[in-house]
Amino acid sequence: MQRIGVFVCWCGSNIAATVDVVQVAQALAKEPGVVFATDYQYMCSQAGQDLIGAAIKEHGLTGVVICSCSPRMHETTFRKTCQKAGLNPYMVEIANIREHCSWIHKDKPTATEKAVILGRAAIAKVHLNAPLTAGTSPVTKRALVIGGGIAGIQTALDIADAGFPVDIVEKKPTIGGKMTQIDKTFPTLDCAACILTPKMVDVSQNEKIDIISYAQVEKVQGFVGNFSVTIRKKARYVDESKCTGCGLCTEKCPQKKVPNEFNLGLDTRRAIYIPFAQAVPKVATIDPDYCSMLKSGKCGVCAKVCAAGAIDYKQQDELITREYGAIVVATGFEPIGMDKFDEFAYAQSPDVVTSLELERLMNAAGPTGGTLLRPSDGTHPHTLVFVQCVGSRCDGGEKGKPYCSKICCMYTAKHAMLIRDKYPDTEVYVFYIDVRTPGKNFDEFYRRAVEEYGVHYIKGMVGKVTPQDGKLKVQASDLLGGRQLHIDADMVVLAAAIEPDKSARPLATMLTASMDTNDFFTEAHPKLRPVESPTAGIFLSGACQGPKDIPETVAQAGAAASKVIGLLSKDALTCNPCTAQPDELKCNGCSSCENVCPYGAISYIDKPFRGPNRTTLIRRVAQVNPAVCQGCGACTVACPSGAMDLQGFSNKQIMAEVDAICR
Amino acid sequence: MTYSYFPGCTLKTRGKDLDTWGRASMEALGIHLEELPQWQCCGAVYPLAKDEIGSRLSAVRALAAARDLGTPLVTLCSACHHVIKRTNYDIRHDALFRDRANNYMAPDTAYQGEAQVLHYLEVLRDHVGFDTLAKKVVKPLTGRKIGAYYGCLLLRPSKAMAFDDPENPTILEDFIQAIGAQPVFYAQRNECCGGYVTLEDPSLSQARAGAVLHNAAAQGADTLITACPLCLYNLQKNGGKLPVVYFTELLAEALGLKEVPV
Amino acid sequence: MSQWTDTIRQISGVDPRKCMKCGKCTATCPAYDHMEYHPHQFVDMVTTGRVEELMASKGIYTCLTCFACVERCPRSVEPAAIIEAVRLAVIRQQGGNHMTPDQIPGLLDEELPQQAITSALRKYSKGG
Amino acid sequence: MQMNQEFKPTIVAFCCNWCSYAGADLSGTNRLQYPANVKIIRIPCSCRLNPMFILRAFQRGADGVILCGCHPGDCHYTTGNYYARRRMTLLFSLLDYMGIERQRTRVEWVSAAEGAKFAATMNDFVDTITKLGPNRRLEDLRCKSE
Amino acid sequence: MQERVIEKAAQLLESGACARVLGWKTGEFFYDVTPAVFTSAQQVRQEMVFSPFCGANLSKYLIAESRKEGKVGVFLKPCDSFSFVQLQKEHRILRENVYAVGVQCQGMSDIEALKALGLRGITAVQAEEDRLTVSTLYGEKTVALEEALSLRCRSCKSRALHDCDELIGDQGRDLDTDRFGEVARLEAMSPEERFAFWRSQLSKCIRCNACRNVCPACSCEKCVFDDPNSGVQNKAAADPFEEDLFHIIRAFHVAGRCTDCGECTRVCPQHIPLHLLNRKLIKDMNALYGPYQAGSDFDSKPPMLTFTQEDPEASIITEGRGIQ
Repeated sequence: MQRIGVFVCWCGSNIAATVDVVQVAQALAKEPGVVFATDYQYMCSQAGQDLIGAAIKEHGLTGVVICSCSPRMHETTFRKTCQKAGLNPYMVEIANIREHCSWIHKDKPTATEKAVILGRAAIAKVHLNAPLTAGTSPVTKRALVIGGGIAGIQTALDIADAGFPVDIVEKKPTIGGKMTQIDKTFPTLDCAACILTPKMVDVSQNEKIDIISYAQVEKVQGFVGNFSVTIRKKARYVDESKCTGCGLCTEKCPQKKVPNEFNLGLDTRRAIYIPFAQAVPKVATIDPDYCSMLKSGKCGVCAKVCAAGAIDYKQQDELITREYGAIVVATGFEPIGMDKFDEFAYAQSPDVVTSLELERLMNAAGPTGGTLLRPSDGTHPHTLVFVQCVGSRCDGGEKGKPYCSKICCMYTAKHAMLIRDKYPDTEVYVFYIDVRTPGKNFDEFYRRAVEEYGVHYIKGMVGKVTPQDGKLKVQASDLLGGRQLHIDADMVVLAAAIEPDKSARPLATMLTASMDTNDFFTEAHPKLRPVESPTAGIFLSGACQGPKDIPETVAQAGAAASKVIGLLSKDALTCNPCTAQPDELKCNGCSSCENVCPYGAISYIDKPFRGPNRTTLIRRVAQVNPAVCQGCGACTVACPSGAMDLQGFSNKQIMAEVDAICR
Repeated sequence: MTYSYFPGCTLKTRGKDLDTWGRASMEALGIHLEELPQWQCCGAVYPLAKDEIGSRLSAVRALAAARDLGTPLVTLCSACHHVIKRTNYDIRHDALFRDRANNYMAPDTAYQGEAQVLHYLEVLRDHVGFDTLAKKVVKPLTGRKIGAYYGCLLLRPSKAMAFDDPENPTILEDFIQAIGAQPVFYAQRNECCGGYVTLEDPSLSQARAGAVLHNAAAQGADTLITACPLCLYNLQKNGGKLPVVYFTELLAEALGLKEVPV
Repeated sequence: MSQWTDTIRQISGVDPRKCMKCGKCTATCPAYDHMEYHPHQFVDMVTTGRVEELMASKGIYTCLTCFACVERCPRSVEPAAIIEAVRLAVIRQQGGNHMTPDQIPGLLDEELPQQAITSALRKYSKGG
Repeated sequence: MQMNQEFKPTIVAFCCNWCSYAGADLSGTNRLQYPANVKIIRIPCSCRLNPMFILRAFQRGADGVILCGCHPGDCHYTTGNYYARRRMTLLFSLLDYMGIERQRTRVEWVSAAEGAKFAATMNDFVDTITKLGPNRRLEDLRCKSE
Repeated sequence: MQERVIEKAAQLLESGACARVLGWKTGEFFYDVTPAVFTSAQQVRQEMVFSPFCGANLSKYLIAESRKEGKVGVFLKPCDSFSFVQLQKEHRILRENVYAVGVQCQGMSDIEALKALGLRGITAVQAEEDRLTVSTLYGEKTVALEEALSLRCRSCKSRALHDCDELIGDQGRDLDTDRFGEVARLEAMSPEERFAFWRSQLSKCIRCNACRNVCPACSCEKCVFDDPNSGVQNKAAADPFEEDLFHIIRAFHVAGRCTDCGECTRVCPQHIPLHLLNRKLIKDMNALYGPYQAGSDFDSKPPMLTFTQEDPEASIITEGRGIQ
């Protein structure tokens, strides 16, 4: 039998005005197990806390019930009070007689009666409380960043800055991501490469950062502080340690007709290639789909010209397994395919391009050396039509995405402005549904495009593009002008919606991190925990969580890094002791609990049990990892045999409360 | 191989060329099109009103008849195909319409959308195969540059029609290649010809057909083909030099069934 | 809100509130020059209750029902179904037929396919 | 009428810690009244609610049981309320199938910001149960206090 | 069929392929057939039967038998094979220790069904394809199996064997019988009528636990009704609440796992139509969360262990209407 002390708080007049606190204390004193009951003006004050501490010692209390304000307010306070007095902090229960009683009732006898019942329920629960000790688990002081775009780069740099080692896994042969393909950035018009490439160099020179490029995550095990990750480093058929990046092989390779993905297929590269001049690591890679040596064993030119002897046609994929304390997802985005929108004639004319393709056509390192030329005939375009929201804000059918891609309004204003600036003889039309410019200096930027640069912004949409006689006949609506427009354009630029990278979905499965229906990673709390996944130890950086521009991405990358640093600077993690616990004797091993656990906290082992007649039975039983379990209790109800119970909110405790209330 | 066949009114009168050469070609390809007994006019246009039941019933009857015969129902005219395929789609997806249609008709066995509706071109593509067709061609139309004119009814709405990519279809172009000619792609091939409004307002179809023909000619077509009598009418009436014929006529030509006009 | 708004919504089975006013329907409409109200205005005016003005317009008879607006609408609003519903709201009224069989012979030419006549009668009159 | 006024139903409200319990707190902070018949039991998440607890409450004399949790999509544990929703839907259907008054059980999503909704929900639920009268079909006569 | 089944069982033991075989043997009366473990071919030939009374679902016994030394052979009817798959899905049966022989089935009879046909003094029943030859004290009668089917076989869901190593007879197909008609009839009643119906039925319950003990889904290591810590432990029903409680909890515990094998109703000595509780939940889950058949495959997620964001709210359940 517990020895329970009951402490009824007046909360000045907040409680005492409508609840007869003395009567409550007297009534509860008669409950079984209660050896001490009192009331006091302010239990949470120092004097009140001292009173509790003294009573615990004097009466040898094993359980404490405090009738006061909401546990959301002072549960932690009173737990500490009891701990100081030598009582396990989880032997405290709070009866909420303020928010749930005195403040909502006017009639004193009614409120007093209810306060007594709430006190009884708390007493009934405390009878079944057991001392709980928060366990700890060690933290591996190394972080993994998945994705080497600007988000991953910034996160890695910030974590490394704080002194923790970081690995970046990048699926492409070089880090840098989408930002390497962008020409200029809004709203300042500074060159993307100029601000990105120094950061890429920083990454490569930082001793704390290890770049694992041309690689992907294959398997993730473990939990917060203790992840074990297997990474497949694909064979690039070039020894990274020997290659000097001189690029001679990329000039001598006879296979010249490989679509160059860095320029989005607008030009070609060789079968052995370095994606671009500032690539990090600056190492050649052989494309096995096109290399004739790898395909038919004939050629070997690159090996002959390589002075460093770095070419290795026999190279195999390599599996690397490492331990990490935290994982940051920075898998970024891709523009959606345009194949469902051929009313814009994307498949029919090379002069209809996506905005990212336009970036390449305007970039000095792009296929046209920075001069804007039509892909079809290499002539200078005089009339350009931009179409906004291609595939964004669709109603969720097979075509397009339901969300706003967020960045298109701004980059289109940028494109329009740059073109008008460089080629004043061009006419630029932008067809928009809404122009969305929430951001510092964003609307001013858009207004400049209209007012200073004379870009024609037309509210309406393009309905059909007809390539004819070397022109693109654009049929569109001008809603404010009340007319249907027919423009003979030289180029049409489509602001394609963006979607999460295709690698995100399988990765989320490996990480047991949740995703929304659009495959964006979900945050632990949309407002208060925006850079954490609900799965402990998994953090989100950049567009994998939702469409973002560069400054937002960098800000989120820094925030994710600071969360990682906070985690890695701990030597051990204190676990929430209110976790699920299976009773192995009752467990069927049926996996019901595992199915509903949002955290992957449950695993199974085969364990020997004593069977009848001195035999041994091997049974599959559930194990809960207390470092991962967050204590929601989903498993306890899913379990058919009631083997799974939740500490601090056990079946018996809740039923005792029910009994006390319904008595 | 035998399929049920719904010819429709126009194919029995003004659109005989579409029908005659279509059937003859299929026979040559080893497929017999068995005309549904006692078919009635499909209604020509698909009623967009959710509460119109009666005007969709003749299509439901044709579908139920095909279901009873156990063979897919083949159509050739774009308008009939549109009406019958969409009716079938609605029977399958709109429970209220399904119940009400069955209540009206009170058939022995309620029609639940069991029949399969195929356009003639779908039979060529999915059942015969364009590769097989190419092998059976005896007089390839080598050197001809042919533009496919799809119009509206075969493609849209794509959800119900499920015929081809509504914005970038290829079935007719593949057909053109199979009969040995060179397909000419042009963007206006899936834009409207002016449709039935030509009856009241010929200027509209003049403008529309003009845009289609101009675009096709500009992209280098020497002939246009279509599967719709009304499209053929509008394009021919408002056309200039560019000949417009039914695709089945060229098919019959390539199979050596039809004399090539000099 | 006019009582007609509900009628149009019932007949068409379309929810015009899904429209995000992008104007793609109007951009793609081949009959634009022959209508005084355009597809996006049909959607908007049905939402705001201005159905009578639409009912009085000639454009309801020039919609080609080509489904370009239906296919290309990013929000699955189906403007063509709304236009047809407005036309039906007119035609279903007493004496509302826009075309009667006795008008047909005057419009015929030799080549005109049956399909066109049936279509027009179906579109322009009740019980056609 | 007289009877009903005298009948003071016993109502158990299970509230998830993160949204609905906080919503109930807010309703208190804003001094929004609801009858004292409602007694709240705090659970970590709506998915912790075992159907057995509801049956237990009826057995011990409760006249109505309501579960409050975070709105779908807002669960602190991301998915708990989705499981709760399925479990409660099925339990309510089964109880209804056995002839237990459908109105005696309810699920309501109340966020931490919806103090007013919490109070309004409780007022409505108490009102419903009061009109319905005492629970007779799922009571355990042995548990009735003397 | 009888000969082929027995011969197969004997052969499994003779060849040493199996150490034990799970089958059926006759109890006190010829129609009182019970599950049995055979360890020798001789025993099989003497005792094993396969008759129209072999309704018992053997899959549950595999939980224990598959964990013993050596391989166990088992005979499964189509409906049993659903339970076999479901139990594997729940990791309860060690598949590698089981040799499963599927037995095609035309439906099982039971003595009640024969009595209902007016047959008295039955001494033996012989099955021949779709006919039963019934020997009675008053002579021999032939009845169509169709007419003498047990209650649950009248609404058989499938003749397809879902997992077996070999099959005696032909593979069957899913059947389109009206499984939910009786549930719908109850749904159409008023709440008062439903309450009265279930009270009249459940008040017959003597808490013998036969339904639980036979149920393949009720195979927990420790049943909550036997667990003093569960809060629902009880031996005998002392109050109407307890009868209801037992059956509500049981139905809920097997929701999404019940394969609708009908064993509960078959064994109930009080003839309570317990399957109507489980079928109600199956019907609801199908309507609310999409068609699902427990034990029909190894991969699908049981409806109670998954969700969609678009699931209907609990308020979809309206009084006395069921789910539309």
